[in-house]
Amino acid sequence: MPMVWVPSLMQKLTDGQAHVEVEGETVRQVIENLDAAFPGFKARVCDENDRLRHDVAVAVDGEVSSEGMRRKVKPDSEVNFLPALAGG
Amino acid sequence: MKDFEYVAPRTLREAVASMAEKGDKARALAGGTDLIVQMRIKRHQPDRVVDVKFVPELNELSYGPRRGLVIGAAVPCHRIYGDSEVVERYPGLVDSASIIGGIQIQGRATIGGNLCNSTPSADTIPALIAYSAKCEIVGPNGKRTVPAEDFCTGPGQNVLQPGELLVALHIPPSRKNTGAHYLRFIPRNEMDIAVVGVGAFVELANRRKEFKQVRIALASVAPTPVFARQASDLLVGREVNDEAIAEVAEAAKAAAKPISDMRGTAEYRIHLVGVLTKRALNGAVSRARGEFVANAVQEAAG
Amino acid sequence: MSKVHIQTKINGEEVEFLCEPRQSLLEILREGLGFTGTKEGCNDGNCGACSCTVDGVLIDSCLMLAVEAEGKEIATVEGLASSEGLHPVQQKFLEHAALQCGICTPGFLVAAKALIDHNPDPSEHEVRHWLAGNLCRCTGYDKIVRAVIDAAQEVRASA
Amino acid sequence: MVDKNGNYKVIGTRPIRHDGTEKVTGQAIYGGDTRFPGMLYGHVLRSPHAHARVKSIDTSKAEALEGVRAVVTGADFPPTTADDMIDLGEGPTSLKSMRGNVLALDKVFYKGHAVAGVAAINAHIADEAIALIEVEYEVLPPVLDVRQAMEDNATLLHENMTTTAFGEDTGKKSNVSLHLNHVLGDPDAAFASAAVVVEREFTTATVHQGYIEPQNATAMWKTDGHLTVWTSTQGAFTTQKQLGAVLDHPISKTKVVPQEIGGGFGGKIPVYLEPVAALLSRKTNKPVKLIMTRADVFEGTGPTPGSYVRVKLGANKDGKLVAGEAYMAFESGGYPGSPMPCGVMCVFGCYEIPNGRIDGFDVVVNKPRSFAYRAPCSTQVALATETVMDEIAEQLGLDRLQFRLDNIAAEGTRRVDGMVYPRIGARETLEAIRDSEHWQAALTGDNQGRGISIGYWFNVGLKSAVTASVNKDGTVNLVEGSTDIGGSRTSIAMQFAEVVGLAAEDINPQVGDTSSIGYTDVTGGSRTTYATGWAAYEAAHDVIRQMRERAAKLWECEDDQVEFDDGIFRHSGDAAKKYNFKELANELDETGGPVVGNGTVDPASGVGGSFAANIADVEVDLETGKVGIARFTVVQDAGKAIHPSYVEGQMQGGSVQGIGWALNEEYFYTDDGNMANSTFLDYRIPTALDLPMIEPIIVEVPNPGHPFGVRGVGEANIAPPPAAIANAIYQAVGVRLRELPMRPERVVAALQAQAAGG
Repeated sequence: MPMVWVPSLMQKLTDGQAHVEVEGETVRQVIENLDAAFPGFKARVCDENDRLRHDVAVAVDGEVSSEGMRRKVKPDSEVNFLPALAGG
Repeated sequence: MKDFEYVAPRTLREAVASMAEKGDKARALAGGTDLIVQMRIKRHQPDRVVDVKFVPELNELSYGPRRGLVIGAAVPCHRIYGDSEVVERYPGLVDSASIIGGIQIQGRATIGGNLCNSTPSADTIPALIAYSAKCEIVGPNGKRTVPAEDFCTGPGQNVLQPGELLVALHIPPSRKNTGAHYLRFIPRNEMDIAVVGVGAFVELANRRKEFKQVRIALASVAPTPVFARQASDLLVGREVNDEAIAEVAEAAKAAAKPISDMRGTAEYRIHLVGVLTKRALNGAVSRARGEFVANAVQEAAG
Repeated sequence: MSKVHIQTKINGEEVEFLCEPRQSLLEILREGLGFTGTKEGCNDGNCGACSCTVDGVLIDSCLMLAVEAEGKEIATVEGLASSEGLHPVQQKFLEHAALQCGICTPGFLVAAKALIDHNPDPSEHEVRHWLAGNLCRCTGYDKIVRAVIDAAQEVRASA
Repeated sequence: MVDKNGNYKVIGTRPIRHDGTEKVTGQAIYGGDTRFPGMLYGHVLRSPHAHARVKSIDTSKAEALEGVRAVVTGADFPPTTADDMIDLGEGPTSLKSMRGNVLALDKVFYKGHAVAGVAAINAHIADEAIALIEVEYEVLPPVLDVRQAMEDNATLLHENMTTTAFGEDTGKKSNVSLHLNHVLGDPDAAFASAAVVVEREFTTATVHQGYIEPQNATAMWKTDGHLTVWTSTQGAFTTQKQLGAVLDHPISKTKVVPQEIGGGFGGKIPVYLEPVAALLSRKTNKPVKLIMTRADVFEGTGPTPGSYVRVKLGANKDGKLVAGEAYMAFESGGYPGSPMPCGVMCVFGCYEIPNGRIDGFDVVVNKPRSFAYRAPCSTQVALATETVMDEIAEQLGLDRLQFRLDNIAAEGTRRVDGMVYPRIGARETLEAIRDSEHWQAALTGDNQGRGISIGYWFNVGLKSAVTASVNKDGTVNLVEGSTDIGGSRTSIAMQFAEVVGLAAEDINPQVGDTSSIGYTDVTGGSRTTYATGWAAYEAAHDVIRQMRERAAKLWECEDDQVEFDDGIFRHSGDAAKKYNFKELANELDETGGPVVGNGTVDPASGVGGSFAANIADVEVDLETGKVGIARFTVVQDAGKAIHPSYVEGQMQGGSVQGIGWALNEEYFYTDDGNMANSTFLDYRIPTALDLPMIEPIIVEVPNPGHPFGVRGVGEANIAPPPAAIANAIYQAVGVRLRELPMRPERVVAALQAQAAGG
C-alpha cells in the first residue's frame, strides 16, 4: 500500500500518526481514502472544486508534477503533501 | 524636470550678467553631474541654466612658480589628474579628483562644481582646505576672494550670492618639504560617497623630522567640510612620530560633529576620523619626504 | 520653452536635432534619434549603461544636456563596428561570454574602448578601476575583465 | 548525440551565442527600446507614506495639464469582490493583492506603492502631471520589522487577515499570513542525546535583485479589444495570465511580446507597469510606454524578504548530526506571499539530519511586496545553517570540511520536510572544494581568513514548448518560449543541435511571443536550460522522426528501414544509401514539403537539484572594519554543462550577488518607513573594483531526470557566499557576524566588543 507522510500540522487529524498506509492508485483515490479514515483530511488539501489547494503540492516518490489529483500512485509509492514552491 | 532656459555665454562678463539677471532663479552648469541630478529630483528648479564651460577664465588650468596653481571652476577632474604638473606638485588634490564617481563622472565633474554643490561629503574640499586654496568669486559687484574653508555655510549652501560665479581656485605655489594626502572611507572601492574623508597637508622642518605647518580638513562629519584648526596646530613644532600623530588623530575627532544616516552612524564616523587622520598624515609626511604614495589612478596602474 | 536647434556629429555622421533644454543627451539619443543601443539604467550617473564619448572623453550621457552637444563629436556603441567587422572589444566580449542579459554591455564596450584608446596595455586592476563606473549584475565581471584585457592585446597586435 | 566514447559533439562546447552580435552592436531591442509613431509616455505616482489609507484621489488638475492624455487609478480596474487566486506558474497569488499592488485600491502598504498612472505626449509632462494629482492620505503607523510585526499587539496591515497553517485557518487575526511546520523523527530526544548543541540567531536585510534594466512596458489596446504588450519579462505567458486576471480581459485578446530583457533574477515575473500601460492605452487609443526610474525600481518592485532565522543543530561526539531545528520568519512586504516555503525546504537541504523541526512564518510588513530573488530564501537560511555547522565543527575539534562531508546529503537522504533525494551531487561538490588548488593554497596576507559553505536549490520543472522548422539548406529555425536572460537560447539550441547532428551555428533560435509558441513558464526556478532544453530535445526527435519518413520516401522503403545515427540517415539494408541532415533537408520540397517538429514538456519538480559551495578568502581592515574579498572559488553541480562558459557565468554572477548581499547591500529604512538609499549610489551592488576573479569549478553529476543530465545552475550559487564570508571573517579576526549585511561598522563593533570582552 502507498505510504502517506502526513504534514506535522495535519497530524491532529491522524491521531498524531506521521505516516499512514492507505489504498489508492491515484492521488485522488489516496486523498478520498484518507478522508474516509480521517474525516476533514481532504478539506485541508483540496479546494471546493475538488482540486489541490493552490498552496499545496503533492509529491509522489519525490516528484511534484502538474498532474495533481490524477497522478498515478504505485503500491510501494510514498506520497508527501508539501507547500507549493516558487523559484527566481 | 521643470523646463528652463539654457544659455552658454562666451565671456565672464556675459556669464555674470546672465546669472545676475535671474538672481536665485539661475544656476551655473559646469560638469552637470550634480546639477542635472538635482534638477531631476526637483531639488533645484531654476528658470535659467548658465553653461559656464565656454568662459575662458573658468577653463584655465595653469601653474606658475609665483602665483601657484589656478584651476578654473569648470575644469573637469580628468584634466586635473591628467596634468603631469598638477600630479607632481599637488598629489593631495589629485587624490580627491581621481575618486569622484567613476571615470565617466570624472570626464565631466569639476572641482568648482564640487565646491559649489557644497555637500559635507565633497571629496575635493578637504584637499582644497588642506592646500590653503582661495576661491575667486566674481559677481555684479566685482571680484572677491574667500578661503576654501569659509566657502561652505551649510549642506548645499555657500557664500555665493545671487548673480555670483565661482571663477577659479588659487592654490599657493608648491614648496619643498611639503606633502598632502586625501583619503576617504567608503564601503565599496569606488562609486561611493565618503563616510568620512580626511585631507592633510604638512610642511616639515629640521631635516624633515619636525612638523612646521599642518592643515587637516574633514569631510562628512558636520554640516560643512571642516578645517580642524586646533588639531592641526597641535602638531606644529612636534617631532614626526607615531605618538604625535596618534594624539592629533584623537584631537581631530573632537572637531567632528557627525550625524547618523545610511552611510554610517555618528559613533562610527568619529572612529573613522581617528583612523583616517592618522593615515592621511602619514601619507602627507611620506610625500613631504619625497616618498611615493599612490593616488587612485596610480594605484590602479600598480 | 522653445526647442533649440543643435548640430553635432554622432559616430562620424553630421546630425541635427531639435531639443528642449531639459532633455538629456541620453533621452535625445534614444527617444529622439533612435540610438537605442545606449541604455538607461539609473539616470543619475551611477551605472554607466549610458556611457558615450564626447570629443573622446568618456561620460554618462544621462548627465549631459542634449543642448551641450552643439559642435561636439559623440560616439555610441552603434559606431564601434565598421564595415570590416566588429571592434576587437565586441569580438572578445562574444568569445569570452562576457555578457549575459546584455543591458550593460553597450556601456561596457564604449568604456572599454575608451580605456584601450587611453591605455593600450591595461593591467587587471586598471581595467577594474576604469570600469568601476559601469555596473553589471549578471556576470560578476570576471569574463568582462578577461575580455577587455584580451581585446587590448588584440588591438596592440593589429596596430 | 553521444558517440561511442560517450562524448558529445555540441554539448560541452563554447559556441558564440546566437544573439551575441546584436547585443554587442546595440541593435538588440530591449523593452525600453520599444518605439511606435504617436506613442505616449507615462509615469506613475507613488505613495510617499509607508502605510496609509487612501481617502481620495483628485486627478483633475493633472488631466487639465497641456499635453496630458489620460490618468488612471485603481478605480479603473474591474471591481475586485472575491479574493480569487491566480496561479502565475510559479505559485499562486491573490487577485486583490495583485491588483492592489499594481495600483493601490484603498490602502497603500509601502513607500513607493503605485497610486496612479499618467500618459502624456512626453515623459517630462507626465512627470509634471503626477505632481498635480492630489491624494488625501490617512497616515497610519508603519510596521517595519518582522519580529515587531509578529507581536500580539502589532498594528495590523490587513485588518481581516488571519494565519493559515497548512490549509487550516487558525482564525487568529495577525500579520502572519502563513505558518509552515515540518517534523521528522524525535528532535527533542535527539537534542538531549547530542554531545554538542549550538543555537544561533541571524537577521538579514531586505535586498533587491538589482537588475540594471528598469521595469518597462509598452501597450497598445486596439479598438477591437485586442491588447498587445511589449515588455521585459521573465515569462511572456505569465505576464499574459496576470494581465488577463488584473484587467479581466480574455487571454485570447491579450498578446505579450517579450522584448530582450536586461536582467531579472526573479524580479521580472510579477507585473507592475503592464496593466497601467494597458489601461492608459485603452483610454487614449494610442501606444503608451512606461519606464520605471531607478527609485521606482527599488521602492516599487519586489525585493527579497528581510528575515529573522534561528537555527539549532546537535551532533554526537563522532561528528554526526543528530538533530536540527529551525525557526524562520520572512518579511513578505505589503501583501502576503513571500518565498518563505523555499527557505523551509532549503534550510537543512545540504545535510542528513535524522531528527528535525522547522517552523516558517510569512509576515506582512510595510515594505514593497517581496518576490523571488535567485534561490529565494535559500541564502538567508544558508547563512544560519552554515555558520552553525562551522561552530559545531570547532567545538568538536573537527575539520570543518570533513565534518560537512561526514554529514552531507546523498541519494536516499530524507529531508526534514519529508522529501527523499534522488541522485544528487552534494558530496561531489564538497569534494571538489577539498581537491581544489585554492583549498590547498596558503593565505597571502595578514588579517586574512578562509571560509567555506554550501547551499542548495531545486529545479522547479514546469512547462515549456519548442517549435523547429527545417530550412532547405539544412539549418533549423527554432522558436522557444523561454525569454533569454543570459544566453539560454543558445544552450537550448545546442541541445537540439546535438540530437540532429548539426552545429550550434546551424540552429537559429528565437524567443517566441504568446501568439507564436506554445505555453512556456517563466525563465526562473533554474528551469530554462533544463526544461526548455528538454523540449528542444523532444522537438529534435520529432524532426528526426519526420525526416526518416522523408528518407524512406526517397529510398522507397519502410520508415523503420531508415536509421539515424551520428547525424546520418542510413538505409538499414543498403549501406550505399545515406544522407546527412543537410542533404536530406534539400530534398524536402519533393517529399511532402516543410518539416516542423514540436516538443513540449512538463517535467516533475524534485529531480535534479543543484548544490553550490564556496571557498572565500577575506582580508579584514582591523581599523575600518572593511572586508575585502582576496580570493573566491565557486563549485557547482551542473549535472551536464551544455555551454560551460554560460554555466560559469551563472556561477560567477550568482556568487557576486551573494557577495554584495553579504557585505553591503540592504534597504536602509528611516523610522517612518522611507527607503533612504534608493539609488545605485547608496544601494551598493559590487563594482568591478570590489572583486577578484571568481574561480569556477563545474562538477557534473548527471541529473537522472533529464535526457542530457542537465541540472539548472541559475540559482544555488547565490546561497553560500554570505555564510562563506562570515566564516572567513571569523577565521581572520575571531568574530562571528550574524547580521547581514556585514558592513564595516558592524565589523568594527564586533571587534570592539571582542576587545572589551578580552
